[in-house]
Amino acid sequence: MLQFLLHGLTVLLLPPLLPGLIAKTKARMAGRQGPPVLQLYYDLAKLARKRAVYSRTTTWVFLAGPVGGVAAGLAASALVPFGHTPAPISFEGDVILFAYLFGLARFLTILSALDTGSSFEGMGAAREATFSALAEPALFLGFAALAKANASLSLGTMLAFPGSLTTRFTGPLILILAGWVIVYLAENSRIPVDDPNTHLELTMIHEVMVLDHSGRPFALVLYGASLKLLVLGALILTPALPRAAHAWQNWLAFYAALAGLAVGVGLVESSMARFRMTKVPQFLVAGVLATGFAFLLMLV
Amino acid sequence: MLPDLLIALTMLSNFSLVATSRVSKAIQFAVLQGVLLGLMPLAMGLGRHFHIVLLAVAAVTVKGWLIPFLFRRALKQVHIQREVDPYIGYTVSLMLCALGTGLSLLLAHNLPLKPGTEYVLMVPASLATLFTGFLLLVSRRKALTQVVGYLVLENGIYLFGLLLVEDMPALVEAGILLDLFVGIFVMGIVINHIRVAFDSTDTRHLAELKD
Amino acid sequence: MSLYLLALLAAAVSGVPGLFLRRRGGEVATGLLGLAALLGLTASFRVLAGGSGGTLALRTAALGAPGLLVFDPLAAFFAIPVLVLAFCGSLYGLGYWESRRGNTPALRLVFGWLTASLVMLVAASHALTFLLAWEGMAIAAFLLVMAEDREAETRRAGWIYLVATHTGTLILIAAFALLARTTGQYGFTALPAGLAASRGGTILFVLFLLGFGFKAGILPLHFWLPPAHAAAPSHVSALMSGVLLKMGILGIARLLSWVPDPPLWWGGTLVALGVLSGLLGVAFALGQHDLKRLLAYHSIENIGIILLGLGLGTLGKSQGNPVLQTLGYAGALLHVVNHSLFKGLLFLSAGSVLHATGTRDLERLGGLGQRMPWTAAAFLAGSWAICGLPPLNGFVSEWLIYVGAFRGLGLGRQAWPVVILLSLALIGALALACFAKAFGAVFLGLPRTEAGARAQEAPRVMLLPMGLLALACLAIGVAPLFLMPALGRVVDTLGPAGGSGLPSLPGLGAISGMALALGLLALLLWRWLRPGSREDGLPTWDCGYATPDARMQYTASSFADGLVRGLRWALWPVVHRPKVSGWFPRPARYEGHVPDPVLDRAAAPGLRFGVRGAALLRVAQGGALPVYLLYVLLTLLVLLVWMVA
Amino acid sequence: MAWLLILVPLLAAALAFAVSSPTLRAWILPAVGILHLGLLLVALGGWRALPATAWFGLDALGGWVLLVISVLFCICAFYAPAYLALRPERDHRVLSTCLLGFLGLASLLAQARHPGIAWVAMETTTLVTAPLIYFNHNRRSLEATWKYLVIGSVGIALALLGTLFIAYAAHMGGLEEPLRYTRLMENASLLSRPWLRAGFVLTLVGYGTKMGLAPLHTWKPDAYGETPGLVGALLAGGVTSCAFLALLRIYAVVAAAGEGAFARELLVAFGMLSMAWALVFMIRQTDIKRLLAYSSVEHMGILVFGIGIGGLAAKFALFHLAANALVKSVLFLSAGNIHRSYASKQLPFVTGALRRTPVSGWLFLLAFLAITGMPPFAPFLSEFSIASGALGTGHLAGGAAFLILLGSIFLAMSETVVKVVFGTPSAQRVRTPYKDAPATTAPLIAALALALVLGIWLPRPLQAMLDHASTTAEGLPSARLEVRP
Repeated sequence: MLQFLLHGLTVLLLPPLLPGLIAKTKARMAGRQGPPVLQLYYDLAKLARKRAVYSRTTTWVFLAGPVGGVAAGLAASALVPFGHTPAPISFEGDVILFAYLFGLARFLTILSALDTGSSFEGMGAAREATFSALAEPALFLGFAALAKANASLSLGTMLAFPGSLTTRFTGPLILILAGWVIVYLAENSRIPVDDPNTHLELTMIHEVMVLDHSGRPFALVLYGASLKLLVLGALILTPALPRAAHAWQNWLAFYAALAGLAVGVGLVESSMARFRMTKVPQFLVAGVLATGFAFLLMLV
Repeated sequence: MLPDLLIALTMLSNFSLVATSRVSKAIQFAVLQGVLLGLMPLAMGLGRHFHIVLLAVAAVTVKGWLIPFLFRRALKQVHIQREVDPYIGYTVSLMLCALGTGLSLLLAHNLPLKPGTEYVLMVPASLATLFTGFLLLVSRRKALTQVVGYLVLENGIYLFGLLLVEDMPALVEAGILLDLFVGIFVMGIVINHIRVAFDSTDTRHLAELKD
Repeated sequence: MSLYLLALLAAAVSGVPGLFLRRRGGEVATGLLGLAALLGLTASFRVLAGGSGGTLALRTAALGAPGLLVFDPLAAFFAIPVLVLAFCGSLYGLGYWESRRGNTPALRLVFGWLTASLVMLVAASHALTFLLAWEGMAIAAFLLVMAEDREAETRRAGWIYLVATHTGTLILIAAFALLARTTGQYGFTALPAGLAASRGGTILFVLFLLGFGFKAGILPLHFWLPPAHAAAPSHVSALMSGVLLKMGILGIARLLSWVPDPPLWWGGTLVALGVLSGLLGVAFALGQHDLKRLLAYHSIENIGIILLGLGLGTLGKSQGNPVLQTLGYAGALLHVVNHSLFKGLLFLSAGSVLHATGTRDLERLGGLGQRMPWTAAAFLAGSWAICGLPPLNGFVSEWLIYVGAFRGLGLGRQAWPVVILLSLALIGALALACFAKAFGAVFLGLPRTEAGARAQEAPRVMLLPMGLLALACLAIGVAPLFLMPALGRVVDTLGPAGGSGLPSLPGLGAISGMALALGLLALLLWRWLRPGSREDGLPTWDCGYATPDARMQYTASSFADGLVRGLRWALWPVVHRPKVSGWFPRPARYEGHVPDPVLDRAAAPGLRFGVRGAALLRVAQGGALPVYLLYVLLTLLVLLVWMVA
Repeated sequence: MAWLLILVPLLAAALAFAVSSPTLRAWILPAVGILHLGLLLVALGGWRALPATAWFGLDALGGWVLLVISVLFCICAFYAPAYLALRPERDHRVLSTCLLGFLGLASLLAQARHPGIAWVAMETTTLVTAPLIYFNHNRRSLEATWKYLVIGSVGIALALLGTLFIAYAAHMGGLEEPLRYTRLMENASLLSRPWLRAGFVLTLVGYGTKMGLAPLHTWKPDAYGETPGLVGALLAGGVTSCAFLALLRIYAVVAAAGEGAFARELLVAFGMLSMAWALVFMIRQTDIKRLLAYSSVEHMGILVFGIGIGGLAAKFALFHLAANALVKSVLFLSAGNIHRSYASKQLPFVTGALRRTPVSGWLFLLAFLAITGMPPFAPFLSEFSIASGALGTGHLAGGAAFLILLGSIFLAMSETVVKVVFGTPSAQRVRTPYKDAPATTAPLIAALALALVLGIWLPRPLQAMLDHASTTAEGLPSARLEVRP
């Protein structure tokens, strides 16, 4: 019970911290002071108080994006285990629900972007749809490989780290994680797929889709993005985490790993530049190949 | 002996039929052939059967008198003398006719006659005449010549009928006479219509309907 | 049974009064179809609840054996979408077609016939009754497609459909003849064990697959489908795409139900065809800019998904694995119903768009969301469901297939489970992109044409059926558990399996729970957003460029461009890209089409070739009498020589 | 009774020739048609054993064929008065006479128990039908008549020779006149095989020419194309049936003599060839009547194919005789109506028939669907059974080819039919006063309804008759005893 409460609190409160960490890391790497780690909390608080402005072309669909994004993200968060603390809800086949909840979030975000009738946002939406179509197979191949590894269809048991590093699963596991990191970067639209804080709309993917959002809707968008960082992060961290004796150790390990992930993303972002749009698909296909190869290793 | 001679003459007339270019000549040969075949039953010594004599008489009168009469009339009306540029030239026709005769010999060879029949030439001759008639139908342009061809084809059948005429007269006679009737009268009528409609009996005019 | 027969009768005569009534004929027809639906659904539910269906023996003249109608669970199950869609379609037709006048009574009559033959077909269990209903359905559908035969395009589409369906029927005739040869009777009955693996079994399977494949629109036999669906009146398209195609699936299902021991390669073939139809179907849909053609290609895609399920189940069956069999068949059959619901919904709402704007061209639509909110909502619900997104019904059936495939992973070194998983995932992602494109291009942004700007919301009588279908989608999506006992019975008719084990799948309950939670969360967030005082009436922020106008919007083509280019090795798009040069380039038009691979690249050229060949042979009938006589002579000679030799 | 069936139509023919009032003459046709049908039904009702020495008499086969012809004649006869009223410019004295004469001769043929008589009847049929083709009295119809007459006479002459060959075969077997079928069948084993084969080949070519089997069918498109639909229907359903019957009689003897295999090969080959040949000429066929003519060639092919397959297929080939006759009559008559209304029978002038002549248009469309095998019409039953008969008896290739040909023919035929029936009538075409009237459509509707009924339900007596007929046609021993009125 306590576990679930903690799970819920983590989901609700922790996410905005991650972008802060990433930003801080980048700033440090660039030798800057950078914004405070809690910056996103301040922003959310401010946005929650601000008035929203709506374009005259928009309909209720415009709001379905942020709402659906956050709702789906929260629902999905209940399915994913945090490290070795099991997920509140777990059943056979929850992986599929997990994946499709993010699909739902994406669908609604794209629609709300198209609702503005702005060509820029349409462009962003098109890119989102295209790239995610490539990310999906990587995700599912990873699931398939893991499911084959420990004969289970539920995230909880599926993601559990298969014991010592010396098993024959280690190789595949590394490949899967590699592929999933690519998916992670793409889904969260980080460098090298997308540059969250570029100022040229033509090069954006996710940012350009939410250009027209403001006030509370925008707050939801930002929160939803950070939530995605957390939930997908949990997805790729869990298999990598060793099992500890006590629950609190597991929690600590998880939080540490999460922070590490954020810093890692920050390092990646400050160490390399965005790919050309035409190269992004190849990057994603690399992810597909990695996970696919992992699955093949599982077969033999 | 006599029948074989008549048969030989018939074959001869076949060749001369395909070889001639004059319509009137063709008609004469056809008539000649008709008369020869008309006399055939008597030559076969079937004279004792009255109905066969009747058949012979009918054949001779129709083929020897009625048909020439009709044809002459038609010829006068359409004043044509010769078959110009037939579909198949005369030399080729001759060869084909020879081929047909050979083929009919081959076929007849595979159709054994009733033991004891002395007219072994009958079947090949009839088939050969049949093919000759067909050849005329296929190779000539003038409606008249085609009717001549039909007539010759008819003669072939008649010739074969003579094999059976003694044993099953009803079948043979009815068939042959009726067929003659059709061949001549109906076609005569239609040719007349054609002449009126196209004022020519050249079947080239009769090739409008096609796909 | 009597209820079922009454439903059949009511449907058959539904159009008749309309021929004599001057007014209200449509209402009467709809009423009768409603009655038919009521009766038929009662009968179906009774059977699905475990009651006995009963059989009816019709005396047919031929072949001695009596033709049978057997109302078993499978029939009952397939009868549901038939009746629901027929009623909704007819109701919708009141608003959609009546307004156009013209051949309305005839259309109603044939619509009734189509429904009746469909209702008969589901229960037909004798070669003759089956073919009777099958052809009745085909011809009725043909006449309905021809409803707007003034357009040459429609005539072409109708002709192509007619030819395709008749070809399928002839193949089926051959199949049934061979079946009767092996089983010794024309009634449907289980095949002897071991037959399926034999050569005869192979021929049967291939023939049936071809015959039913034409109807179901399995690639590459789908070519009649896009034009026909585009040309038909929308409520007819709904019925065709929603139910007609499924009759091909019904046929395949019946075949599988006869075979106790399908060889492994049967399932493999089904999966392969499923992958082909599913992926290419959605890929070609991405390339379309005719709304109804797009939907038609999505029907092909969904048939692919259904085939994946059937294949999975069959693989399970031939490996003696009841779990896979149950999950695969359950997923496939449930998807049959689901697809007919949301595809019907989509076609109806597409029809409203056509009705309001007079165009199906995505590039000329847009911004209808403000003018026609209800239609937009309906279309959104349909897209939501067809993309398999929770919490609507599409997700449930796909989920069942997914779970089956995941279970299949445990079966040692077999590639097909992951093939199914991957293609499902890809299909899902692409479908999502495609419907984001469709919905966005039609309903979002600004209207691109005057007609679009002046569009009126569809009348209630058209909205009502859409609402019904949308509700059905939601109900199945939120509470799938209630269906499972019935579904289990249907699955068991495809061969003994643990169909009764379906309800005990833990996931289903959880899915309902998650669905509710999702709805609740969304509601809360919505409430939280709304009160935030808002300011309206400003233009979209367009990055400094003032006043964006409609022509600057991202079009459907450009939205799909990335994917279409990525898939050009499969789609072979035809693009007219003008060269823009000079300082003041003159206006230029960019166009891109994705022609159908089979119809436009194979069938049509083949036909032209045949016609040319025939034209050459025409000389045989040249009109010259001697030549004709020569034929007689030659025939005679050939025969005589042949006889001698 | 037998004589009545023959004499009533012939006398009526004489009467029709004598009567001067056109309307009155026109109404003789339906009257005689009904009378003939009634007489026939009475004749078929009674069960008298037919004496082996009878020269005339109905057995199951002859009865079946004559029944088909009589029904067909009724349909055409009831259509005739209205049609002839539409053509006041043409005197129909000859037409009516010849129609009635044809009916009489068909009855003669159907009842003939002797190949010679059958041949005579066939020959005279040719004679009386020739003037029918010439009804329009223009150059085109004259050409058609000429071709019909020459090809037909040649064919019939060959048939005569064939009959003589068979007679000679019997002669060699020691059989003497009169060579009634009964006699021939009973002593079939005595007949000399070479002559029998040759005789069959000749009769096949001869009567095949009259039936219109490819490549002997060449007169057909011209003849059917240039006559009124009325005559076309009767030729396609009636004359062909007569020739088919005459051929079947010979086939029965051949089969009974144990040469069945030889004959069946020929029949299957002719069937395939006819269907394929017809297909070639149906593709993009712009003339609807010629289209129907080729369709008739196709269906003659189906008939002989079915007989060649034998068994179930043979039985349903005989059933197809009826199905084809009925539906073809609808096709020809409705095509005739459309022709009347558009004053043309050619694409692209004839389009949108559903709009200009709704009833005829629908009838044309439905009949087309029926003839191409849409259930529940009768042709579906026969085509389905022939196909399954072929496949069921192991003729896999034959059955497959049969179905493929049917499919391709549908493809070809439907293209033209769809163009004719749907769409909008072309504007520049002059509009004739013709309108669909009950008088010109009711007989068609009746015929189509009949085809529908036959497809769903075949009355017991008819079924029994069909069984006997098929056994007779196949020369099976059981049939030889079953000769019955």
